[in-house]
This record gives sequence, C-alpha cells and structure tokens, in this order.
Amino acid sequence: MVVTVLVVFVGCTAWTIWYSFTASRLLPNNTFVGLEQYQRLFATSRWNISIRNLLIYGSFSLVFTMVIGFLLAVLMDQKIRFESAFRTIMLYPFALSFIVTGLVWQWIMNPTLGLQGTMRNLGWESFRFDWIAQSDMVIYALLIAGLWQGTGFVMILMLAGLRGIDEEIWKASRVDGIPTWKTYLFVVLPMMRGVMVTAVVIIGSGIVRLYDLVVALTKGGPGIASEVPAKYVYDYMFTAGNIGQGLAASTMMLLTVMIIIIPWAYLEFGGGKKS
Amino acid sequence: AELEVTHWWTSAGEAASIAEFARIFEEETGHTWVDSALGGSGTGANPVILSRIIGGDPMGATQLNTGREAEELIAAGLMRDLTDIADEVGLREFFVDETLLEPCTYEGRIYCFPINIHSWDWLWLSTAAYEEIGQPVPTNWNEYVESWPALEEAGILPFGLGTGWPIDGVPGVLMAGIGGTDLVLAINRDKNADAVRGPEFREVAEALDNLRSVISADTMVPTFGDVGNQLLAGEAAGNIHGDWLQGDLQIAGGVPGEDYECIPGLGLNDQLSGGGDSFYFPVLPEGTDPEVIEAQTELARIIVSQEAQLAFNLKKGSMPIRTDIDLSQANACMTKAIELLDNGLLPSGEATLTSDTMAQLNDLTKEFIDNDSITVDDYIERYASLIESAD
Amino acid sequence: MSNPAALSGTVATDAVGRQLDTSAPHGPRPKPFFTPRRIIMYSILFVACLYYLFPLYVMIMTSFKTMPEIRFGNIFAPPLEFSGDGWVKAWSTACTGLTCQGLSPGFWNSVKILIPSVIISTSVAAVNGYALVNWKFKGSEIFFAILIFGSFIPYQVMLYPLVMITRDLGIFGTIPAVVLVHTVFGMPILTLLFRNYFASLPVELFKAARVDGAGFWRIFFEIMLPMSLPIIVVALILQVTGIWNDFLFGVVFAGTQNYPMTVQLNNIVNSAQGSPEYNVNMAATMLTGLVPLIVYFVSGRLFVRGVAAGAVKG
Amino acid sequence: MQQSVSIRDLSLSFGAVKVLERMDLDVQQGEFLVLLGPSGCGKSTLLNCIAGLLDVSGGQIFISGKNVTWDEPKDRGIGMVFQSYALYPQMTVKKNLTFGLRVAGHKKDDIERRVARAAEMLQIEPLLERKPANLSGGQRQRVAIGRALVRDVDVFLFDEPLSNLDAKLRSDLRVEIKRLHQRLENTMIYVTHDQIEAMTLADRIAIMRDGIIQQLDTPHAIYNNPVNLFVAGFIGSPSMNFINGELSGKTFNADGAPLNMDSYGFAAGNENLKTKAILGVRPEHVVVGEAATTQPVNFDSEIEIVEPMGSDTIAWAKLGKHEFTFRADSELNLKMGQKIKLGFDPARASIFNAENGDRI
Amino acid sequence: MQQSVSIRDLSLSFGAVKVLERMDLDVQQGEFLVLLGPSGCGKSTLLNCIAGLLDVSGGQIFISGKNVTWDEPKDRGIGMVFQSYALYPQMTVKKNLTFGLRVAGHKKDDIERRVARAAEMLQIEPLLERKPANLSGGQRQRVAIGRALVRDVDVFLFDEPLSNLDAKLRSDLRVEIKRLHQRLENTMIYVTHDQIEAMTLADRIAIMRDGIIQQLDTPHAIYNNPVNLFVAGFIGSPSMNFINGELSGKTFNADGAPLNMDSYGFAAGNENLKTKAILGVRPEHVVVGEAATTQPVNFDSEIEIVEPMGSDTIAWAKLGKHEFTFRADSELNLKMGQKIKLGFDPARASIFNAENGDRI
Ligand SMILES: Nc1ncnc2c1ncn2[C@@H]1O[C@H](COP(=O)(O)OP(=O)(O)OP(=O)(O)O)[C@@H](O)[C@H]1O
Ligand SMILES: Nc1ncnc2c1ncn2[C@@H]1O[C@H](COP(=O)(O)OP(=O)(O)OP(=O)(O)O)[C@@H](O)[C@H]1O
Ligand SMILES: [Mg+2]
Ligand SMILES: [Mg+2]
Repeated sequence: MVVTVLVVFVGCTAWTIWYSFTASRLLPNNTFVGLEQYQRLFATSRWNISIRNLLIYGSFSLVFTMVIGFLLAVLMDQKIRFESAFRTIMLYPFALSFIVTGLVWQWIMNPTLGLQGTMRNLGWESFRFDWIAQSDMVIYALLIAGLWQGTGFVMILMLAGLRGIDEEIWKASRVDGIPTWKTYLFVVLPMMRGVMVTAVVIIGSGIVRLYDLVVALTKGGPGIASEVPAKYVYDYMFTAGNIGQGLAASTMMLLTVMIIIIPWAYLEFGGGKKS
Repeated sequence: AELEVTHWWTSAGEAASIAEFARIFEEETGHTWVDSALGGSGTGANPVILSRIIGGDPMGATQLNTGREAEELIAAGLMRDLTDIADEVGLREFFVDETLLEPCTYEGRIYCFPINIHSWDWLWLSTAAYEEIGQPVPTNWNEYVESWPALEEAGILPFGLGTGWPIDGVPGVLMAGIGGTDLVLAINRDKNADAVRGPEFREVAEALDNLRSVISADTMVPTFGDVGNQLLAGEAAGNIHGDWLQGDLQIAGGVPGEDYECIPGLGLNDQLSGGGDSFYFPVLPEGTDPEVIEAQTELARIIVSQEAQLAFNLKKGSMPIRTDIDLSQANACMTKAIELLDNGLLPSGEATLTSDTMAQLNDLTKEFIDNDSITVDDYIERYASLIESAD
Repeated sequence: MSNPAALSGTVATDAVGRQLDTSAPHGPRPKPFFTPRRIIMYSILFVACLYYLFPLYVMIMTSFKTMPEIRFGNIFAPPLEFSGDGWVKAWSTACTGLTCQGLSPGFWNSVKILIPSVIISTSVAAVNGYALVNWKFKGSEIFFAILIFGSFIPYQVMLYPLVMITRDLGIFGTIPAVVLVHTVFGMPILTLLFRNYFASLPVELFKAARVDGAGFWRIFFEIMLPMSLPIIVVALILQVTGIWNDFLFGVVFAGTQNYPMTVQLNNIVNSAQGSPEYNVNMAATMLTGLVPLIVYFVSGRLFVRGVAAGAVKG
Repeated sequence: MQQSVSIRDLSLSFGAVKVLERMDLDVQQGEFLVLLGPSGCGKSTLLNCIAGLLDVSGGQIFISGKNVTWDEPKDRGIGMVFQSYALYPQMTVKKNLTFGLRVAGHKKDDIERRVARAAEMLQIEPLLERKPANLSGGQRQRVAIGRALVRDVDVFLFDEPLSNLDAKLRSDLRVEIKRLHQRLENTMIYVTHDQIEAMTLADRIAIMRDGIIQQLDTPHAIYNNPVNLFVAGFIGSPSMNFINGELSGKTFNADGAPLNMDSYGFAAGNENLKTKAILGVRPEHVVVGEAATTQPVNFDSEIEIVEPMGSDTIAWAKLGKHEFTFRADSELNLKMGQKIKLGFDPARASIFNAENGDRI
Repeated sequence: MQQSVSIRDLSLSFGAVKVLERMDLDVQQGEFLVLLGPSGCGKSTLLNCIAGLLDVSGGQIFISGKNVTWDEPKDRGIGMVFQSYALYPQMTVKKNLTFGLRVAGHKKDDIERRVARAAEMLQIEPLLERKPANLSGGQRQRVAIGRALVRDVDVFLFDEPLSNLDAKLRSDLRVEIKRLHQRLENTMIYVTHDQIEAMTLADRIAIMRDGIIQQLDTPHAIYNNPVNLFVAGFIGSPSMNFINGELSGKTFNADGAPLNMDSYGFAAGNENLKTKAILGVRPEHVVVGEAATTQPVNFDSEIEIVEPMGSDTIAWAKLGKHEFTFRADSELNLKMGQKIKLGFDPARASIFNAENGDRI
C-alpha cells in the first residue's frame, strides 16, 4: 500500500508536471511546447483573478474555520445537553451534496429571491445582502456558504482532540486559578497541536481544491469574479479539452503548496529530530 | 446483445426524447439498449466518458460534445469509422447541411453522426411584460432595444438572465443577427481576426455593451429555467437563449404566441447559426461479442433514420438533420426554424472552434458583461487575439 | 446524599469552639440549568444552529412544495399545501435517462462501494499513521511529507493517471478499482489524522506493550485502536461522507453495473437543459444525505472523554 | 488559633464506591497536618474535595471560616501538588512554574524571583528550559512541587510530593518544606507514605482507613498511644508485634505465659477488665541481650531470621508460639539460630481489645 | 555462575544531553541488583536500554549471553515495571494483568491462576474489574507491578515499584518480591530510592551518579566501605557526618583537634599519607553518653537541634566547628542545649581524599 501510494502521488505529480509542458488537448500527448502553457496561463485574466480569489478566500476561510470550529468544539465540550443533536446539526451540511445546498444558498443570497428581497418586501427597505451579486464581495458570499459547510467537520475534529486531553490537566489549571478560556487557549490548544496541524492541512487542501462550492453557488460569477484555480483546471481539462493548460495551472497550484509545505515539513521533522 | 449508451440527457424532456431512440432501436433490432445517463456534461459526463474510453472499458455508443477535439480520440483509433454506414444509408444525400458533418469528418472519413440541430439564435419575449407597458411585442432586436427604457421605468427587467453559462451563447447570437452571415463565416469558419476588428463586429460588440447596461448581477436568477418563469410572469421582458428554453416554457404552461413570442435570428437575419449533438461509437475492445458490434451498427443506422429523427426531435424540440421529414406536428417556433433552415445553417462557434477557444471566448464575454471597465475596444481586441490564436 | 445534621440546621462548632454556619452550602454542588454562563452558552449554540439549519429549513419547505408554488412563491414561505410528491419521486420515480426509479436503485451500489472503501481506507491509514509514529522506518518522514503533499493535488488531475494505472492492473471498471482509488485519495488526510493522534498518546503505553511481548499488530489492535475511538469516528465521518457523496470515481472506476446513488442524484439535479424540479432535487439531496447523517448520529456515542486517563503518571 | 480548614460530615462516592463517609476534620491555621493511610483509603480523594476538584456527595468544607463547599478551586486559596503531577506537557518547566503567576498578573521580576527560589530549592535550575517529557520521574515530581510552591496561598495540599526522590534530596526537601512552612505560616495538608516524613513534618497526623479517620493526634501520641489495633499496626516499621492472649486485670496471658502489665497505663475504667486482648510491642522497644533482664517483662528466645539494614538489624524470634520481631544494633552481630534474651517494658506497650481493636 | 545481563561500554544521549556514558555492568544469573542514585542520574534510562525501549548511542547489551543490542523488547525475555506505570487505560485491571500472558498464548486456567496469585499478593482482588482511571495512585502502581510479575521472564526490571505504597504494604511486598526472587531464581534489576529496600533486597547495589556507576558491591560493603565521598554521603539517612581536616599518617587533624585513627582500616599503601582529607562518621555509629568514653575517639558537645523520629531521635551537635549529627535512642530524652559526651570508633568510619573524594 505504501508503495502504491508513493507511486500514485509521485507518479501523478510527475505526470502533471510533464504534460504541463506539452500541447496536450483532449488526450495527453507528448508534443513539447516549453513554457507556452505557462505564458498563456499568466496572460489570462481569469487565472489571475482565480489566484487572487484563492488567496482571499483561503486566508479568511482558514482563520474563520479554525476559530469557529474550535469555539464550537469548546462549547460542545461543556457537558451540554443534547450534545449529540447539536453535533449532528452542525455536521449535516457536510453530509449533503453541495450541488443542491449550493443552490439553496444561491437562493438565499439572491438579491431578489432571497433574504434581501424578502426583508424588503416585509418593509425593511434598506436591508442589503447582495454580496453574491457584487464582484468585489462575492468571495465573501462564498465564504459564508463555505464556512457553513466546513466548520462542522473541523468542530468534530477538534472535539476529538479535546476529548483526548487528560482530565488531570484541567484539575491542575483549576487549582492554579487559570480562567477556563485561558486554559483552553494556553494549555489545551498547544496540547492539541497534532489535531490543529491535521485541521490546517484538511482545511488547506479543501481550499486549494475549492471547486464544488463555486460551481454550485456562483458558477464563477458575477462575470469571472469568483473564479478559483481548481475550477480553472477542471474547466480546461474536461470542458475545454485542453489538458496542457489545465495541468500547467495545476502545476502552479502544486508549486505554491510545495512552497508552504516544505518549510513546514522541515520544522516538523527537522526540528523533531532533536528530541 | 446489450449495448450501453452514455449521454447527459437527464431532464424529463431530454430523457423522453432519447427514449424514442431506445424504443425504436429495441423494437427494430431486438437488441437491448442499456442506458447510462450522466447528468451535467462538463464535470459530470465528459470525464467519465473519456476515462472509460481511455481506460479500455468503452461504452457501445456515446454522446460527445461535437467539437474539434474528438479528433484526438479518432486519431488515436478509439472511434469507430462510420463512413460505410453513412454511405449505406446515404447520409450525404439527405443531410441537412454539410457544415454540420464537418466536425465528424476526419481525413475524409466520418466518425460520428449528428442527430439534431440546435440553435442559440432565439430572442424570447414576454407578452405579459409588453402588455404591462402597453407596447406591442417587438418583432426584432432593434425594436426590443428601444423598448428598454419603458420597461425599466415600469420596473420590468429588460433582459432576464440566469447565472453562469447562459450568457455564453449571446455573442454568437448577436453576431449572427447583427453582424450577419458573412461575419459569422469569416470569424467562425475562417478564423479571420481582421473580421473581428472590422466595423460589423464592432456593432456586435456595441450591442453587447448596450446589453450589459441592462444586465445586473443583482437581478440574475439561478438558472435559465427561472428566466422562463420571469418571462411568463412578466417580470422580465426578453431573453436570448437556445431553442431548448421552450421546453421549460411549455412545462410551465406557456403557449407560444400567447404567453411568449419567439424571434429567430433576432428578427434580423434569415439564417440561423447552430450546431448539433452527435453520437460516437467507440471501437470496442478485442474479443467483444460480434453481436454487440452488430448492435452498434444497427444503432448508428437507426439514429439517423426518418422514424427516429422525427420521434426524437419532436420530443426534444430541436431540428432534425434530415430534410425529408414531415414536421407538421411541430409547434409555431419550430416551424419558423425549419423555414429558416432551408436557407442553410451558419456554423456556430461551438461547431467550428475548439472548446478551448470557446472556453476562452466565454470567459471573455463573462468578464466583459460584469466588468464595465473593459471597453468595447478591449473586448474587440481580446476577441481578435483569441481568434488569431485559435487553431 | 442528604445530610441530616445540616438539614436540621444544627449549629456546629469547630475544635476551638468557633461557630461554623452549617446551614449554607452543603452536599453536592447544585447544577442549575439557568446560570448566566449556561444561558450564554446555549444562546450561542442556538444562534449557531440557526445558521446551520436555515438552509435546511429552505430545503425542507421546498421539498414539500409543488412546482408552481416554487416557481412563483417566496422561498422562505412554508408550503401552502403539503405535497410529498417530491420525496416519492426522488426516491422511486424520478427518471435518469430511461429508467425511472428515482434514487433507489443506486442505493445498494453505493453501499457496496462505501463499505469496503471506508473500511479499507480507514484501516490502511490507521496502520500507516501508527507505523509512522511508533515504528519509524527509514524514509518514513519523506514518505509522510509526500503524503501530505498528495493531499493538495486536485482530485480530477489524477483521474487519467489513475485510469491508466487501474487499467494496467486490470481492475478498471470494478469495485476493487474504486476501493483502491478511494484508499489512495483518503490516504494523505487520514494518515495525517491518525499519525498526529497516535503521536499524542503516551509513548509509555507502546513501550509497555512491547515489553509485554506484543508485536506490531497486537499493539495496534489491542492498545492503540481502543484508545483512538474519537479519531476513528472523525475518520469515519470524513470517509463515509466523502465516499458516499463521491460521484466521479464511483462512475469512472466502479463499472456500469455498480453506479452509485450519486449518479442518480447528479442526474436528477444536474440536468443541463430542461427545467429543474426543485422539490425533487431537495428531497433527493436530503435522502442521499441520510446515510452519512445516521453515521454521524450513531457514531457520536464513541466520542468518549479521557481515552488515556489513568494510563501514566507525569 | 483559628481553624483554617474544617470539614463537616463530608461524604463522597464514585458511583457505588463510597470513598469518604461522614468525615469531620479541623485543621488549625498554620498547622502541618499529615494524612497517613493505606493505599486506596481516600487520601487523594480528600485532598481533591478540599481543593474543590471533586463534587462532594454530602457535607461541607470550610476554608478560613468560609463555606467553600460549592466554590471554584481558584476561590479557595489553595495550592496543590498532584500525585500524578499533571504538568502542562507542552510548556517548559519554567512556563509550568510561572503560568499561574502570570495569569494572576504578578510582576515580571517578582515571578523571576519566585521561580529562582523554587528552582534552587528543588535543584531544577538546569532543567528550566526543558519540557516535562524530557525529564526523569523525580524531576517531574519536583516541577510539580515547584508549581505549587511559587504561589501564595492559604492552604497547601501535597499529595505524596517526595515519593519519587532519592533519600538525600528527600531529606533536603523535607527540611525546606518545614522551613517554608515556618516562614509562610500557612496551612499544609500533606499526604505521604513515608513515616519518617510524617513524624518529622507533622504537627498532627491523621490516620485514615477506608475513608474514615482513625486517629488524629500528634506524632508522639500516635506512635506511643495508638487508639486501635489498626493505627498501632500501621505506624512503625517494622510493624508492632501483636500477641493474642487474654487480659484479666493487670495480667496478660499469652498461651499460658502470664505477663505482668503493672506498669501499663490503662485507660480510665479499663483497669479491671477480663477479656480477650492483644498485646502490642514495638520491635524497637525490645531490649536484647543481658540488658533484657532489667525489663519488667523478659523471656528467652531463639533467632529465626536476620535482616541487616545498615545501622540496625531486624530479627525474627518467637514469644511463645507468636512471631516476634525486634530491632537491634547491627554491632550485636545476631546470627540465625542464636539463643537470646529479650525483654520489654509494658509502659511502652499497647493493649487492645481483641473484639473491636480499641485500645484498653 | 552465568552472566544474565552484561552491559559493555553503553552510552546513551538524548540529543545533547549525555545520560549514560561508557557504562559496563555485569549482573549474574539469579542476582538481585539494586540501582540507587540521585534523581535524574539515569536509572530509568538504563532500564529502558536493557529493555530495548531506547536505542543506545553506543555499546552493547547481552542478556543470557546473547547480544540483544538490536533485538526487539519482546525477544529479550524481560518484564518491566514502569516508573510511570503505563497501564493500558481502556483495559480493566485484569486485562492489564493478563495482556502479556495472552500475547504469549498461555492457557486460560494458567492465566487465571497467575492473576489470582498476583492479585492476592498485591491485594488488588476487589479492583480486578476496574479501569486504571478509577484507581488510586498506589493501586495503579500495584497493577503495574502485577503486570510484570505474572509473566515468566529471565530478567525483571523494576523502576521504583513501591514508591507510592504505604509502609505496611511496602514491607509486605518487599518480602513477597524477595520470596518470588528466591522461588523463580531469575535476575532482578531494581531501582529504588528507599535505602531500606535496597539494603534488604539487594545481592549487590550499584550506586549511580550522572550516568556513571560509582560503586557496585554488596549492601554491607557499600554501607561500610563506600569508595568515595559521593557514595558515602548518598547512602545512609541521616547522612554521614563529614569533617574536613588533614590526615598525616594515622592522625586526623580537624581544626587542630587530633583524632587517633589507629583502628581505621587504611587501604593498602595509604597508611602513611599526608594530605587534606575528610573524615566520615555515620550518625548511627556515634555512641552517646557515658558509653562514649569507651570509644577510641570521644569528645564533649552540646545538642543544638533534636528531631524525634519515633523509636529514634536525630540530634545535631558540634565537633569542633563542624556540624555533627547522631542518632540516639528516643529513651535518652535528649534536649536542646544539653551537654553530652559523644564518641565513635574509627574502625567504622571512612576517610576520603579531599581532592578527589576517593576513599583512603
Ligand atoms: N527524552 C529526554 N530528553 C532529554 N533528556 C532526558 C529525556 N529523558 C530523560 N532525560 C534526562 O536524562 C536524565 C536521566 O533520566 P532518567 O529518567 O534515567 O533518570 P532517573 O535516574 O530515572 O531519575 P528518577 O529517579 O528521577 O526517576 C535526566 O537528567 C533527565 O532529565
Ligand atoms: N474515579 C473513580 N471511580 C471509582 N473509584 C475510585 C475512583 N477514584 C478513586 N477510586 C477509589 O477510591 C478509593 C480512594 O482513592 P484515593 O485516590 O483517594 O486513594 P489514596 O488514599 O490516595 O490512595 P494512594 O495512597 O494509593 O494514592 C480507592 O479505593 C480507589 O480505588
Ligand atoms: Mg493517592
Ligand atoms: Mg526514573
């Protein structure tokens, strides 16, 4: 299995990189064209917008998902009643295919059909909630739906982490007179480092692969204001039948990830060797 | 034998039409049609169909985007050569328009059969909306444009639009309607960038520019079906969309001529641009039951047969590929189309350009519609350079 | 539990005769439901639930409406007349292509794909994570780094290479292929999940088990796994959801006769041209989501507290 | 004097397991109370109740006269060393020590000073930047002590704080803790299994058994006048010799050998009992050799086992049919099989009722 | 006799921290070896190396003559009690005890028998169905011991196994362990901080300091003939009195008071040194009162502090300017300020070179 996985991931990465230098169309072919695909890529405004969107969405999504996920997990950890019900409610968006829930969000955020329209009909004329129709705000509309879908799972993950904390630590901090929130922040959170790293990677890979949400919610619109890299890759690979272009975009994404991962791996392993 | 057929016609109307093929196929040949419907062409069906063909587990027949890149599959020897069948049934004799066969032809051989003709070139107008402002329903694009201020004043949306891909078809329609036949041929067929930079195309671009002033993301609805609802309700006055919108209008209870009007070619051109859906027949792996190959042949024959063409297209609301069919049962809009079809079909971009080029053009249009800071000149220039680099 | 001396209000004195007020708090600390803290907590939870449930509300309402009502009504309004047609249609009569059996035919196929995929991917990843933490082998760190990197590769990019790999393995178009694909794709995140979790368990336990003579598997099954219930739940949630909702791999790799339920869902929801039946879409989506939802609910009881309590000192 | 910690009628159960039952206890302000008792008798549980870490099932707890039964640990003015240490694993030793202080908003130099003092006292200066996982057992324990010591509190709760330290360090720390106690004058409740620790540190010792306090008194009184068989047997190592017999008046009859108990200090009213009884003699109160003849009770015996323990030697012999242990100077060079004279003074012995174990 | 555990040139470091350095150690088949040393000196680390739980940085380990340096723990035939217990939290006590047996494929009734025996010995029968989280500290420790004891192994490694038990239980278990050792005749390596445990259990004691074995000898030799100042000071409680002075020939000069060392057993060749030296006298070797005059060395002093410890009393006095501790019978009733005669016999004392601390 280990070998399989290595073969698949290393192999696929190599495959991706190689064909990004070719003129592959519907099928991979080996016509080498150098950096042509990349030149075209960076000359494409849709790609540039996609990158910008990814950065904005990524940073907000990462921060908010982590924070909200953790806060909810902490709440769930307070020996509340109906914990199981609450947990399931927060998790259900994760269970439902986004094709349709995206549509529902699209309705809700639609200025005429959704909240804004309804509120205005009820007499609140100044009510505004039309992010989905604003080119500069649409990314935040995505964020609302993205958080809705993703925070539940992160909450569960963090809850699992919290459940692993030894009760004795809590006792110690209570005796030390540490307020609960500080205990969570300064004692428990660092103890959950593993879970946090896991969460960051999961959220991070979700961000890099962000696709369904955009397709279901905005289809990249208005205009191309909410395009994202993964959508660019898929659209060119499968709809536009230009594998070379899709893979060039994909290679750029991998490169970015690599730039983030390598220092992290160095810290995680290089630093870990000492102890 | 059993023959698996993949396609992405999954909505009620679509399924009903493909069912006609299946019915006739099964009735006439005694083979079994195994239906593999996969909704959503781009990310749903396309990768699956291609993977299966590449993966060596091809289906017996499949719908594919009629575009240039199927050539690669053909070149790779993955598609069955249908030339013999075409000759046998005399396809070229009754075929409605040679241009439509072009994408199916590779090095003089035929590898796919178009099964219908679709056209984007329709302007749909709401009777209710025009009643509201007390004006007659426009009969062409120019009248329609003139009515916008009055519509806006009455709080009616001049142009309804669904989010996403529905806008993609509009430039082509404007090009055929406003720019005229020569422009379409110059750009789509000859890939002449100078034509793009010429005055005719500028008019098209200006029309689009004009259009974007009445389009706002605020008022977009999720799908083109919702636009149909807006038209029937009189909330929106008009829309440019392909002939398949009719299906929606009819399901919602709309009657052509009463609840809505359909104007082909924007009322300005007497030729429609269009393309079609085609069926491909992958080469089946060695050792396949000859029965199945036989079934493939039978199916290829049947889908272009008179009976099947009639049954299919009546249900589907598209135009048949044969000229020798009695379409007396067709509704008002379809009849209009068939009349225009006699003048020959203009090649749409989808049929003549690669989907790569189309995708880039679509991106450009979307960006232009949304972003007012892109001027008409920018649009023309970028359009031209895309056409230039098209292959 | 009650304390007679205190209840009767006897005044007690201590050793030096000073009186202690024994009337006030005694016995277990009361746990009133309505403390300010609790109220705030439940309010936050309540608001959070509104956010999470709001779309669900819309979905449910829509699913019970008739198409005309959906077309022309307000999306938030409850249905004027309740109609279960959407649900019935979604489950048993909606057409995909020529077959009009709703979602139901794909259900068992989905189960057939789900069960081996979830079990195998989770197990393999759990073993991997365990090996990475406790049996560091040469190159394990590089292996791990590659895995993490792998988790960022967009799925679809790997579609063609995987098609070729499975084709060469001769399993393309069968359940083993789809299981393999899910296992490969689940590997990075799940391994990370397990590795980081195992790393947080006291290493002394692992040592103790080795001294007790247990080998790789024994330690894994009898010591590590029972302590990882919460993370197993998380892994299950992740995989069940992912695999159940997967469309692409199921369709591409599992073979025609094994099309999962999501194919029907996708067909019902995603028809390119033609008017969507929103009530059916909503019902179909909710029906499809039921299996993961049940898994969430049932697995919740495994979220035990203090899995390693009492194990080590220090 | 004021009582610092008062416990009234305290009960605690874990589900069906009743650990503490209707316990009353008063600890004076500034007192050093040692809790002694067999493993599992409820010592840690009691500390946890006082600290507010366990919810009591019944009864009340007062600290400095205030009813704290329902108060949060942080409002009780306590510091605690946990038996299981409970160090914050991801913080360095120094952070572990200072965390509580920083949260309480102490000044930086104040914190530094306290940490420096505690670290010196506990000999952990070189470890300040390490994490708990990189420490030895004893080092962890010292950090746990340090974490409590740096704080200003009214009541210190120590749960076997020196159990994993070497003898030398342990006696050093014992002195330091005693000194600290004298300086701070706060109350200390201290669990230990080390009787030397208990004897040297305690103002009073509470002997617990199965969640009930058997005797609460000064070390001297506990050692010399155990109230019952349990306490007598529990305190002292090697433990007291118990001889079954019959008491009639002032004569104790063990297997027909009458021993004269004239010098024994009977409890009032017990001078003239006739009952089955148990005589307890501490091994270290046995006089060996010729000197034995000067004791009120003496007899001849033969040595069965010898266990050398450095300065002393523990030896097993027989008194009648009963095993009889005694402690002797190693210099006597006792040998197995050696015949020897043994004697003791009943004034230093204890007699217990054989029925209920109470001291007579 | 055969060598059971041999360690050759063993080194181990945690990163920059060198814990064990080029250690050599031979343990005989069936020997009971006790490791003693200050907290943090590397005892647990050594056990972990022997068990194969830490990868050594250098050197070799042989068990029963076989080089096991690279072997898996399970192939070494060892059982171990961890200082931190390391109980399997999700298993009941019984399961914890039987895990090793089940792994080894023992028969069911055999397992039952062994568990019953261990549980009885450790007095944990009522706890067999509990989980570790529901046990007291001492109970957990007993389970940890039990887990090792039920198994048949060549070498037992005990890391402070009795540290959290009460005195009574501890001495019971001490006897049980000794008995077990005699019965099984396997090798035991035992870490403890309790010197009584060390003295009574050990065939030989190894005194460690900073990862280096200082002395490896019988308890008697270690106690009476410590090889250096460290060992002398480390063994014995209260610890040995050290008096700085000068040795010339057989006279020890402490602050101008010449003490006659004639009866001291000088190491060969050391009879006629002239050097700065330290005289070590154990508190329990000091003779008090009139008897002191019979000792080769005696002097007058005044008592400064008295610490009663039950049977004995520890007292602090002065010899010249040096603090001088001694142990006396409690019956002497020593008082602060009391003038008293003290004496000792140099034959039982130790003299160390002041420079390097080695015994002279
Ligand atoms: N993981 C580690 N990383 C760095 N140093 C360590 C680690 N584990 C132990 N040490 C250090 O190694 C030394 C020896 O530790 P060890 O646990 O062997 O001591 P010990 O003799 O058992 O002490 P104790 O009696 O306190 O248990 C200590 O100084 C300790 O701080
Ligand atoms: N969570 C629990 N559930 C059930 N019983 C428990 C729990 N915690 C402790 N006990 C039981 O309560 C009794 C008292 O435990 P406690 O920890 O107070 O003992 P202790 O006196 O501190 O013993 P030790 O000296 O061994 O630490 C023990 O018999 C123990 O088994
Ligand atoms: Mg305890
Ligand atoms: Mg240790």
